[in-house]
Amino acid sequence: MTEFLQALVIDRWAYVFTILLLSVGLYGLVMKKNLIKKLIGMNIFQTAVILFFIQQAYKHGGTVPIYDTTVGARPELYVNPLPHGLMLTAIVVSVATTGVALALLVLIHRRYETLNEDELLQKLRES
Amino acid sequence: MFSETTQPLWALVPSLLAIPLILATARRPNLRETWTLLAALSQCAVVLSMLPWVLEGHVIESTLWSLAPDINLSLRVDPLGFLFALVASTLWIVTSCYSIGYVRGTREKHQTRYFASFACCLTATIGIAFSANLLTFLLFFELLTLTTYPLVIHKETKAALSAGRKYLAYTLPAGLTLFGAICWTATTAGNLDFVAGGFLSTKHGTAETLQLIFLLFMIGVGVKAGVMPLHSWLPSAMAAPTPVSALLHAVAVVKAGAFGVLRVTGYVFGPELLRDIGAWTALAWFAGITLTMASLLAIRQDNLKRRLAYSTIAHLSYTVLGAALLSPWSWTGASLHLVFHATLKITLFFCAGAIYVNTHIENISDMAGIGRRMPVTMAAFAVASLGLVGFPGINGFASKWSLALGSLEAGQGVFLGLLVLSGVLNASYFLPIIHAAFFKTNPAFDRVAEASPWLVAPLVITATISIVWGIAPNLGAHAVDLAMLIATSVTGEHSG
Amino acid sequence: MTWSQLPILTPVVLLVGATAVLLTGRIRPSLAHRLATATCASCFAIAIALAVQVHHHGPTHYALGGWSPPIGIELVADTLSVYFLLVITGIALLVMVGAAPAVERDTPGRSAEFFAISLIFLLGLSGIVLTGDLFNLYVFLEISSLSAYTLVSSGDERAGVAAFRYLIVGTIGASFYLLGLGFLYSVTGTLNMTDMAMRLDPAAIPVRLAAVMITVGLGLKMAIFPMHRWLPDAYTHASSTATALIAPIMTKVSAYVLIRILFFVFGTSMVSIDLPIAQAIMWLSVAGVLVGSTMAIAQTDLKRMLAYSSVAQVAYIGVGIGLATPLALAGALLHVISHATMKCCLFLVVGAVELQTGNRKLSSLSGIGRKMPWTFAAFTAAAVAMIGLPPTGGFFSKWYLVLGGMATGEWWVVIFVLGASLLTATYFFRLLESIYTRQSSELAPIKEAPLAVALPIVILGLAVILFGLFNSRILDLFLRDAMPPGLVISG
Amino acid sequence: MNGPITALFFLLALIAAIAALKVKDLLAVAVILTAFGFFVALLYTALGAIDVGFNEAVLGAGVTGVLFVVAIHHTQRRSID
Repeated sequence: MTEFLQALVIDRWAYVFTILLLSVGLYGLVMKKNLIKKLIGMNIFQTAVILFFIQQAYKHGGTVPIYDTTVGARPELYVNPLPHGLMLTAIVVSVATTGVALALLVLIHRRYETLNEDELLQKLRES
Repeated sequence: MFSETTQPLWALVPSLLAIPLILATARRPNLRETWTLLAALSQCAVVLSMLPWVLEGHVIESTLWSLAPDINLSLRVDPLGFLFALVASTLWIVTSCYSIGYVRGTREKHQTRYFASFACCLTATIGIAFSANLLTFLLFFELLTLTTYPLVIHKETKAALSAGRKYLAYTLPAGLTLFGAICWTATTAGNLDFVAGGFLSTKHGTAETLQLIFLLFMIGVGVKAGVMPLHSWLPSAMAAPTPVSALLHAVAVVKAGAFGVLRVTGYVFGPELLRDIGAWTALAWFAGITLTMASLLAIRQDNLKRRLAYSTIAHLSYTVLGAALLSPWSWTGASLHLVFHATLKITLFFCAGAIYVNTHIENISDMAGIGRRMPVTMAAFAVASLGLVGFPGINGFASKWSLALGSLEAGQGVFLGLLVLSGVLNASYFLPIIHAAFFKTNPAFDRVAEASPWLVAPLVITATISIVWGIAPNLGAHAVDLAMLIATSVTGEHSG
Repeated sequence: MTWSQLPILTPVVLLVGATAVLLTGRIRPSLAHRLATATCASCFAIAIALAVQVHHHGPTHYALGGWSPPIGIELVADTLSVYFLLVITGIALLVMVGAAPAVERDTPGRSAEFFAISLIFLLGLSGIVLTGDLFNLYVFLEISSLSAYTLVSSGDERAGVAAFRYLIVGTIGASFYLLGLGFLYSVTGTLNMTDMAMRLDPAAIPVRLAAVMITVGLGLKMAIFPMHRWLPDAYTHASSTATALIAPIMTKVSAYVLIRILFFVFGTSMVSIDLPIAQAIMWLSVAGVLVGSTMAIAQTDLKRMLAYSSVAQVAYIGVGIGLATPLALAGALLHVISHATMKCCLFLVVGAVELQTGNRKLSSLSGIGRKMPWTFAAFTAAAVAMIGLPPTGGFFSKWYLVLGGMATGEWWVVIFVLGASLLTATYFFRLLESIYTRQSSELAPIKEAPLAVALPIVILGLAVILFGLFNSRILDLFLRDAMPPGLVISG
Repeated sequence: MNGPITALFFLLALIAAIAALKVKDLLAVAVILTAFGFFVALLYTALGAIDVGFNEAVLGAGVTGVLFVVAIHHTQRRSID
């Protein structure tokens, strides 16, 4: 486990950033009271996951996965394009989720006139 | 279609078929009751038709389909199952007549639900009797629990509802315990088919494990059999209408429990294993204490049905005791008591119901002098009580005698003492009722007469059967032959 | 067309159906419901055809767009997926048949949209069970989840809040899944399930991290204790049709994914021996069974009571997965079909009661059993199955679970599972007692639900009993072949 | 991974993320979120995923930002945290 962590911090410092980004997202999700803020936390969380995939695809010295005559057909010199394709879909999914969530928030606000979780719970208990 | 192997199946059909018919003809009471009677008669006929085969020693087995890997839903007619099915189906006929008189006499509500549930219960009871393995047994056992519940709460009064809750509070955990025990058996033995003499042996686990499984089994079936301290649902359940108490709480449900005890001791564990692990002594003592305590408690009851309920608890323990003693005669006695107690106790309940319909009296202290106005009813009552006391000439004597012989055979004289004591106690709680009924007068009863023939005929019939079997126990159903067949197959020795 | 193209047909039919429903809804709203029902019916027929095909010829593979795996995405119909597909489409069909009046009442003027989203929801679910690609599975998971959030929000005034909470939890779950998938991809370089199963090194740390993350993610979607908090609100406040559609199948499909990934991708030995994942699932599920049942007793709203009992019942499936023995897993899979039928039946009854009385408080149900005899006969059968009494499906799933628990010597699990039946019995018998005995004068004008509403309920009530009596047919036809490699049901 | 440019984008994205959660004016938050999306898009490009970068710039930064602005317009602008 320690070796793994060492490798993570020294060789792959970018992953640490991603983990930080994940934590920021999670913090927003759990700690924020405003529902829009929660949603933003969720968005950051999702972005971090997507980022994680993109990092995996990256290779040192690899080039953009578009056929380049100077490089030729040598796969090891290109960045792996498959995760890119996947993440295109993941981004669409994440935007769709955000859209639905925002629609729900508008619905909630129309009914309860608040987006603060505590106030909302209070109103739910009263009704 | 009608061959030996399909016969046990056909035995289930009449009562099962009666359920939709009863529900469909809810608006036409006469037609509805016809279905009940027809079903009862044909069910009894189908069961009886198997008598010759059973007497020849055939074990009829019919497998329907697979319930789980290696376990089938299958029916099997052996002497013990046959005896129980015969009692239940025969007494259903008389109870049906009686029910018709009773529910009309008291103008009960929801009569359709009543008759439909009754048919359900009978199906479950016959199923229990003919189960070939523990899983099939459990299936019908739980079905019986479920279908009895609407009958217990039938009156929908507060008392009835709380009795229903109490009933479930006892029987559902018991069912789960039984479920656990059966699962454990399946895990250790890999087999659940009943075998005369038992299929478990010491190689299936340590003595402690087997004792624990046995304990779980006994809790599972013992609740329905009313073994103390698991009995207290039974007196409460007397809130049900009297025919329900009569058939279900004197015959079907509680006997299903006692029958379960016989099945588990004789066909799952077997005498040899029970002696090896020493579990029989515990069971015998539980039964011995129950039959004494219940008789003592019965004396204190003023409500007639509750007194009968405690008497039932005591008499079921006769059967349990007989099963626990593991000797040929004790098994003969246990099987016989399963039958003979049924005719006697049902008579008593019928009498209690007839009195209630006519006078709305439930307490014994109010019944002084009723014998002069309802002589036939009370005469039947007297016959049945004397039978339960163990008076020679009435069938209860035969079973008690065998049990007494059995306890001597097992070398357990102390249980003979308990049996005698219980007989005395029986006398002390029954005879005062008869005495007061015939030798006291009460002007309040001046305008009371015998109940309607629908009510009187059944109780006369069951009382007569009791006397006839008292004189010739083997007549008709070959009860003694069957009981001896059972005892021989289980213990491996001949009795008498 | 050839038989090998059957797997793609279900998603395609659902997609076409959803579009058609949306379009016809604009022109003739009354046609939308019929079209949706027809779509579900044809999907059920396809599922049956697929089941027959798989039974006779083994797993059917279909490479999407002609790209063969492991590079392309592949649809795989094996016995396990066909089993779940049958449950999904069968339940969907029965819910659809009687849905029109309730949907028109709950979402007036927008029933076409409701049906279209329902079909998309089913598209997502059938995609999940059919795909052989782990990322594709994520996409379908999100499609079904997104439409589920929308369906939930179509309920009463609190539905929006419930749906939002569900959305947040569901998205976190899906993200955890995706994260775990990222780890797996980084070490194996493939997303195809079979391919990945062969390349996995159970000892590698990223693989272990992935296993934990995926389990947590799916646990959230499946509402395993303590990740169950979103479920009661979502089920209670969604419209009755939405609940009847989501409750029986959504959590089951999450269970499917869990089974598929834990046992087929990671392998039995890894999740039960190398890592205590199975044990963790088992104990959390035992806690879930107890908590769900206890909370259900405390409820005064019928729908909320059933929602909490869903938490408990799904946990039974979790127990079976956690025990990881052949019989226990068979019990879990059997519980999938039996719980789907009984919960669907119960929630449809709630819908029918709401339709007829406009109320669903437990206290207002007194005596309703006599007014709606057929509906409540089915309700009784389903309730008995929930308690786990024979001869219903619920009994036999418990039977296999307990046998599986005893075989591994998990005595406490056995005791808790059996004990929880008593808790279930407490709230269901209390309910049955008041339904059938007490008289309420308010109910005087109440009548039996219309045929289209009552018929599916009665069919489900019967199915609950038949699945119990003939459970060994289900076992022989599906479950034996559906077992993961290394787990064999003896006998 | 390939040096300071990526690290800079990472840092910017992280700061934007924290700011998006800390700022109380939600309309400002929407703007910051768009910026966050933009930084992430640049990051993707730096990591060799040009297509994903485009996608994120349009959808993640653009559409999401617009959605948030519309939603905030329909609800409320202030947040207590």
